[in-house]
Amino acid sequence: MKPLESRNAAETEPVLSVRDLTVEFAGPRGGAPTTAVRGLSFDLAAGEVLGLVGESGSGKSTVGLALLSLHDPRTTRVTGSIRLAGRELVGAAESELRAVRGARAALVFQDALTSLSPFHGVGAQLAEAYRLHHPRAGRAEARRRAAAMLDRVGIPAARLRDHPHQFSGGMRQRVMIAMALMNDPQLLVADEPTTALDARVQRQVLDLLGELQREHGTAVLLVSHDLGVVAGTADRTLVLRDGAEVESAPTAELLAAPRRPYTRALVGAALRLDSVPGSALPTVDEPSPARLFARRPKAAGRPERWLMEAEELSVHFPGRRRLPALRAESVRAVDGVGLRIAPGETLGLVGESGSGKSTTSRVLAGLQRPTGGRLRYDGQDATRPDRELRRRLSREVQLVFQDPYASLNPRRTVAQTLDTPLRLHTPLDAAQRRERAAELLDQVGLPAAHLDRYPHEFSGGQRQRIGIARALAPEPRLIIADEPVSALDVSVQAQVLNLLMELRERLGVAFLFVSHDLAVVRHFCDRVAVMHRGRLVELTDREQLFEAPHTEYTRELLAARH
Amino acid sequence: MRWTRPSLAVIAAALLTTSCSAGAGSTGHAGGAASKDTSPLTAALGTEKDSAGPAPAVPGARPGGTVNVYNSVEFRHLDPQKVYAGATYNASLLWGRQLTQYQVVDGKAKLVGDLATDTGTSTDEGRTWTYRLKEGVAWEDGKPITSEDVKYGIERTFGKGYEVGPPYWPQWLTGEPNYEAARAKYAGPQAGGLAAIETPDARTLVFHFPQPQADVPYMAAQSSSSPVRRDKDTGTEYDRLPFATGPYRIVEHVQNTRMVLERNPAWKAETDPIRNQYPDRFVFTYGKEALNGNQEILSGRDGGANATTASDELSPELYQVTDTDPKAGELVVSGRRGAFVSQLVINNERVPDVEVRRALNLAYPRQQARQVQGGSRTGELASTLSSPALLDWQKYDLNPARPEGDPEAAKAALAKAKQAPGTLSYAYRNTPDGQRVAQVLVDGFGKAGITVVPKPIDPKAFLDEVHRADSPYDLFEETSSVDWPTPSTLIPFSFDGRAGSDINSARYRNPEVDREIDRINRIGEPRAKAKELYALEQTVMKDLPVLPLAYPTVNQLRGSNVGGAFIHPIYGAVGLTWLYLKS
Amino acid sequence: MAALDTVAVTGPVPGPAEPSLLRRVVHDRVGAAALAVVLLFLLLALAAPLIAALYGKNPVEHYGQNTPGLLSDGGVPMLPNGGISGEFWFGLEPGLGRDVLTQLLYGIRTSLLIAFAAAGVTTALGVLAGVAVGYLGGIADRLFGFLANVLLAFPTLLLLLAISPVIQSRLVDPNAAEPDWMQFLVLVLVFSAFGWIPLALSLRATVRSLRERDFVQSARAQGASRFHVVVRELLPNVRSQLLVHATMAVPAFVASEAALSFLGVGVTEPVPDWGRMISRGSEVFRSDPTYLVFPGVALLLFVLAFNLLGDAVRDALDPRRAR
Amino acid sequence: MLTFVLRRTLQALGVLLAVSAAAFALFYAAPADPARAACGPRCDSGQIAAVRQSMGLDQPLLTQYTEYLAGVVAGRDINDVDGSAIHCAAPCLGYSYRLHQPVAEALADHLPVTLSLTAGALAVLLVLGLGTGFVSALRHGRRTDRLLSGFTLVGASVQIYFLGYLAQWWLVHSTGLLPLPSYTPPTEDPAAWAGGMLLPWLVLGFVNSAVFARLSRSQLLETMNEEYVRTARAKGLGRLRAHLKYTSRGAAGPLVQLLGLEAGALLGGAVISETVFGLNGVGRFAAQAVSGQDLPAVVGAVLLAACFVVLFVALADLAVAWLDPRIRLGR
Repeated sequence: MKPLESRNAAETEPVLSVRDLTVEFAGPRGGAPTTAVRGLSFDLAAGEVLGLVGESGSGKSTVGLALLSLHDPRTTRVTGSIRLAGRELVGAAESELRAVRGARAALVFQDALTSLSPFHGVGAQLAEAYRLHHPRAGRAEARRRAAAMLDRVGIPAARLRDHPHQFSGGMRQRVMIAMALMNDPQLLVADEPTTALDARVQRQVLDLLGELQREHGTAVLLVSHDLGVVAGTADRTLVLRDGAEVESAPTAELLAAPRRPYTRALVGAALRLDSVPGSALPTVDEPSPARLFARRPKAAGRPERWLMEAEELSVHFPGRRRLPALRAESVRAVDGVGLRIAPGETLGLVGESGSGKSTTSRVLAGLQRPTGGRLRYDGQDATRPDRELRRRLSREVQLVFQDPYASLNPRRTVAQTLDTPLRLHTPLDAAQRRERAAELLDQVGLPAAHLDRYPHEFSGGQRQRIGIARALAPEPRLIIADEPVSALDVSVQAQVLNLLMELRERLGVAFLFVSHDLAVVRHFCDRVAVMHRGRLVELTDREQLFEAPHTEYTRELLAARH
Repeated sequence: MRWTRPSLAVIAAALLTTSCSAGAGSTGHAGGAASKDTSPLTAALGTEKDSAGPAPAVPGARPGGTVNVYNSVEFRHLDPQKVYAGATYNASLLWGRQLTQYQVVDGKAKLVGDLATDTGTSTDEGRTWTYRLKEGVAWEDGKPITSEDVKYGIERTFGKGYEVGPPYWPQWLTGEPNYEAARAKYAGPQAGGLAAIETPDARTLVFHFPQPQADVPYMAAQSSSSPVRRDKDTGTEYDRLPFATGPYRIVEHVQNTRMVLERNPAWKAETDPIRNQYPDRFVFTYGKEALNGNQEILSGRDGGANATTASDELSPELYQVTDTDPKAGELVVSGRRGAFVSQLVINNERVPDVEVRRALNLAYPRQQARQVQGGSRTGELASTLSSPALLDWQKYDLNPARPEGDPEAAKAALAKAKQAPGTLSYAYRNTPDGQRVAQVLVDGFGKAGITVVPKPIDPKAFLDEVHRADSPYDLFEETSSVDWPTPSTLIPFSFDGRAGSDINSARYRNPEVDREIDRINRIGEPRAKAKELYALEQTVMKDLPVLPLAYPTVNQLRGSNVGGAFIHPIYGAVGLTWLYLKS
Repeated sequence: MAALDTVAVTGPVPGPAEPSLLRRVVHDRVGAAALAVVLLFLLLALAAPLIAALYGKNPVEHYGQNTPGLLSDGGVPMLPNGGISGEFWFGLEPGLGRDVLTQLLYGIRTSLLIAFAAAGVTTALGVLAGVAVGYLGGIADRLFGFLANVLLAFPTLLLLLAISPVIQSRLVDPNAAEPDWMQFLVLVLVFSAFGWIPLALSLRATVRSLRERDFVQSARAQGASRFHVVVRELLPNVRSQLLVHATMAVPAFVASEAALSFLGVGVTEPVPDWGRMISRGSEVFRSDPTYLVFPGVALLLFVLAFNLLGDAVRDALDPRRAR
Repeated sequence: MLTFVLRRTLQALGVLLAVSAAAFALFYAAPADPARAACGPRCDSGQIAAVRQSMGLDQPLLTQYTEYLAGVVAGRDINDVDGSAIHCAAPCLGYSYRLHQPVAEALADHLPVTLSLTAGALAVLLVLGLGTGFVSALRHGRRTDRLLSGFTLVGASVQIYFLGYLAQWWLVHSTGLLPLPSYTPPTEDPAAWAGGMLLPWLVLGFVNSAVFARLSRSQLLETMNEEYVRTARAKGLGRLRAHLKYTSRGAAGPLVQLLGLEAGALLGGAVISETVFGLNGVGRFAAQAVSGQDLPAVVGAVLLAACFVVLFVALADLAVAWLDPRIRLGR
């Protein structure tokens, strides 16, 4: 939106003014209390949009909830002052707060699917929001209002009776927004409103939010981990770390000239489509690296021998069983996909959720049997690999997973985890294996001392490093990485990417890099394949794709990424 | 004679298992009979005068009202020719009449003519018996009862499906010792009339027996001597709804649930020397837990005050209540369980040495065994095979032993044995009571150095198990009774060396005794025969084939509003035809 | 990013390292108390002969019958309150007149022996079935599901009631005395026949979800054998579940054993048994509940303590319940 | 939804079939000769043979079973011990030689007792369980919660055959506050019916409510943290109202399922409860059938109980499905 308006807004006295807000949670079993937010202060003028940016655990969501004091009073202590339109909310009576919630201040949560009651029709839920604050309004009127509101967010009023699960993700988020704006509040707290959505939808929802906000002149507190999102939407941005403010400035300024190193790292780490591919990314400890990882000269045309080839690959899942007799027709997760990976090259596989990119990677990793098509590894047919080849594949093709928490066995120490592949694929004896494990940890930048720790003692980033170490253990030729960084905070993401690039440089491993994030793919990959609805829509060199995309779909994708 | 089928003894024992564990109520307030040492049975058979109605009035009785009869289990049979159990005999007096029946006046029973004018007259040493039916005896539809009806009834006992009844008529009338053989000679009414019974006119019956029969008058009192009218014989259905001749008729009967009796207008008091007709209705309720039924009677709640039980006894759970609370105590009706005797049976094949049996007798902790079952209220300790309820019974004790057992004496006796037994297996019904008694025996015999191995057996399978010819058990308890109050069905059945182990459960073999039996069976005069049998009993007891435990006592409850309740001295249950409601 | 926090809370239960479990349990006041009571019962069971010796009674002798004046002619204790006296602290058993205290003590042994054995067997079976089926999935899984449904549909108690005598008669030859261990064996057998299903079901569910976890996938992708996957990757993650189940199973079996004995198909005389004591008590309680109360309360305490302990263990093992 | 219902029904039928087969095999393969048992102690070999024939025991087990099933569907004719023929109308669960009555009839006679017992107990269970569960969830962690939790834990640990008798002793025998447990058909006298059943209802309800209370507590606690509940509160809904409208709805599923199981269990546990309260329902009937080696009756009872378990579980599943629009309306 235009800075102009925001200036006008700034002159009027603030809708919301927060003064050294502090939130403490009582520890479980009477343990030491943890402070989620310390001494936070900010103002929010009518019609202004404030971006609240921070990484996981920075306490940004806590702020959102605290504003409507939705925390369990018995386990939470809120001090400081929150004034909404001149009314003090901290320590206000429950009845008073009830009058505020949903009327003067409304919330939009991250995941609309879990935030809307699955048991009630959306119409009813909207209407309720209205009637709660308009006691005199009859059912009919409430329904009319709900219909109107739905219509406004672009959902046909006919769907009033439908239940949340019958809507698409984007639609649901629209419903959430509609519900929040039911009683056109002065303050709207949007907590990660678009994180769960695909890039394109994300854009649409943000735009909608923008429009409505302008119409109603609502002040918006936009909580997000994604600078990208904030950049396009917020007038001012406040960076939060460990519950305390790091820096706060008009968004444009902040992005252009971040003052604090942390902010700088954050800004730098947040990849855009204009980064220099293969360059080391700034991290908190090293805010401005000047290193460029060497890439092997691109083999012109086809290499002497492809490492992995997939032809006409297809995976069809049988439809959900109904009665013993009849079945729904099968779901085509992957449909006639053809891929090739040359030794040492990095192929990016891009697509939105449900595009079949993960399934494809699982097939290549040998975790999923293709229902059709052929697979060749290093010249041999790997569609139905014999024992010999299977052993070889299981050594030379390794996996890195998305969720660092699920990919490590919580009951096994790092040493044990790393030991498995070594025992399976190397002749080393126990002592040597342990030695090797230590080396591997060192390679991924973890002290060997951590060998005997359990996964839950590590942070997300560290776990991902361990996962990578495990993949490196049998000295593979191809690593299939399925969204390896998308579950990580931006700063951590940068570190892990750096690590991967470094390893690639050192070991010359080939990568199949699956991701939904174009920026990351552009930065990391040599060639890119785009998937949509189980089909391969485009497969070209990086430059080609980003400078001159062939297909409409690809263009949309790019557009969505500002 | 050799009998191939069990006597009432066995059934009686079976009944005991279905009714709950042996009763209570100390001899203190036991109604007369239990404490006396002489028979409650008047020796003399009733004359024609005694046999004339009406029955001696019950003092204080008034007509009217409905008496409730609770019972946990339904009677197994109502068809008179299938009935073969004391409690059912007792209840069936309400709707059924027989040739003869027992007239009871203050605890004393006398056999008199019921349908018949007297208890029967015999000629040619008891080979021929003649009965005349009274004037005016009628079916519930008013039609007179004819000698044909009686004959038809007795003929039915030969028929298929009537094995469940007593075997005597067929055996006696054909002179076949074997029931199957008897049926082979005559297969029941379908096969035409039975020659052995003549009906010269509508009121006269003449029985012709190949051998002399002394006990015909008593047999004539059994349910299977009831008349059945051919045109009313509905076969299986008759087992549910018999056609009434007694003071009441069955107007409703739902199996295992309830049965309603109403006054039978066709019944004339002046023809009946035994039964009364005070209440308007009897309502039998089945399937109510014995304990609950009893508690209702005690509390007097919902109909309890007007209620009694058919055969359910005072539940042991309530002994304390009736002992401590005098008002409850009054409601206990006690008396001897007919002619039953309970005994510890020894398998004489497995324990042949009489010295060992003697040792067992001396060590037998009778008193403790009785104590865990409720003490003296459950019966008085016995020393004879025959019950005091029998005709001309006299007390005797050939093997005196201390009631609490005398280990030392037992050890001494054991020393005399050829070789002391290793271990003896004791089979018992696997019920809480049974388990406790078993513990008592293990303990008591153990003190005398006799190891007893208790073997729990499923109650239902018990009799089969212990009666099997190849039954592996040495000891077991059995409560049994003769079929009618003379000794005729005691020794000649249960101690006949030629009888099967299902009857002679002690496996007692003594040729001399067998010879005696054959001789005595030829005697045609009841009392003479009885005298001889008692003598024979003592010969048997010298060998101690079984160890008498007790003459059991029945304890039942009657509602506070129920009058005239006493335990029938012959059938061992509250006599229903004497009941009335006080208000 | 919010996703992470939530993962941290609801993801695979990280669970503490085993050694600290005991400390965690004791840390909770109730848990400590429960543990104490359970241990006390165990101690009593072990020391039963010793205590009996010191107290000078045994559970089988018929004191009431052999010493006149203790029981009435009808077998009821002469003294009030079930004949409690300086001589017999908990009174006498009506009828046989055995000492109640020692019967209770030895009763613990009976209950525990059977309960522990049954718990052991069922747990073993449950693990085998549950993990195997859960991991294999497919047709085996279908079959198992059906089997479980069928077995669960059976009225267990009624069935136990019906078949335990049958089994008894099958195993015991009529001439020999039935050894006590035989009865125990029979009971353990019948309990095991059904007890393993719930565990198997829950394990199956857990394993099913674990099977799809990335760490199992990666193990498979690295060519690890099924054995390795099951033993190294899966089993460690269901350990806590097992522990909880086992602790909860013991009181359950104690109760069912007592129930069977109460119905008269459990342990027979003269082996002391709480269930049978209660059923005896139920015959006399109308006038004097003493003999009913002692075994009843003992059983209640026992089961209660075990249940509390079970809860404590569960809480200690499950961070999500540690509210 | 429809396909779901159909599938569920087929499943239930399958289970029942298997149960009947298992029960049949189990009992008819038992060592004690059913014919002898049925015939009673006084039967000679001839009669036993006859009974064995009329019981069809001379035929292979499979044939017997198929005939049995046929009887269930269409009814059949059976000979009694004394050879008299009885028609056993469908659903014929065999003929009890102990009672001389078709098993189905006998069961039907006893069923009302068990049903009233179960129904009443369930009602108590529901009120008590939900009540305590909801309160302790709301007051979670406070003294009330701890108190109630302790209360329910005792309920979970106490045995019906102890509490039942204790209650009788106290409420009936020593104080006389309540009448003796007894069954009067409600059609005859509703007051007496309720009066006689009151004690069993209370005791049974309390004992079985424990599990229910515990589950409802934990369920509610879990659902309370659901985001849609938070949303509801963010709308301005009061805490209590939010929980009543949204939390309870979310927690319902598993509770309904448990309720189904409990109902089944209550019927299965009738053996004990009816013994304790001296009520002559199906449970007692079954127990007596067992001790009387009345195999047809035992099998009948087992089948009936199984039927109820399966039925209730199935009903619960359907209810859950119906309660949850995600299943009702399909994805």
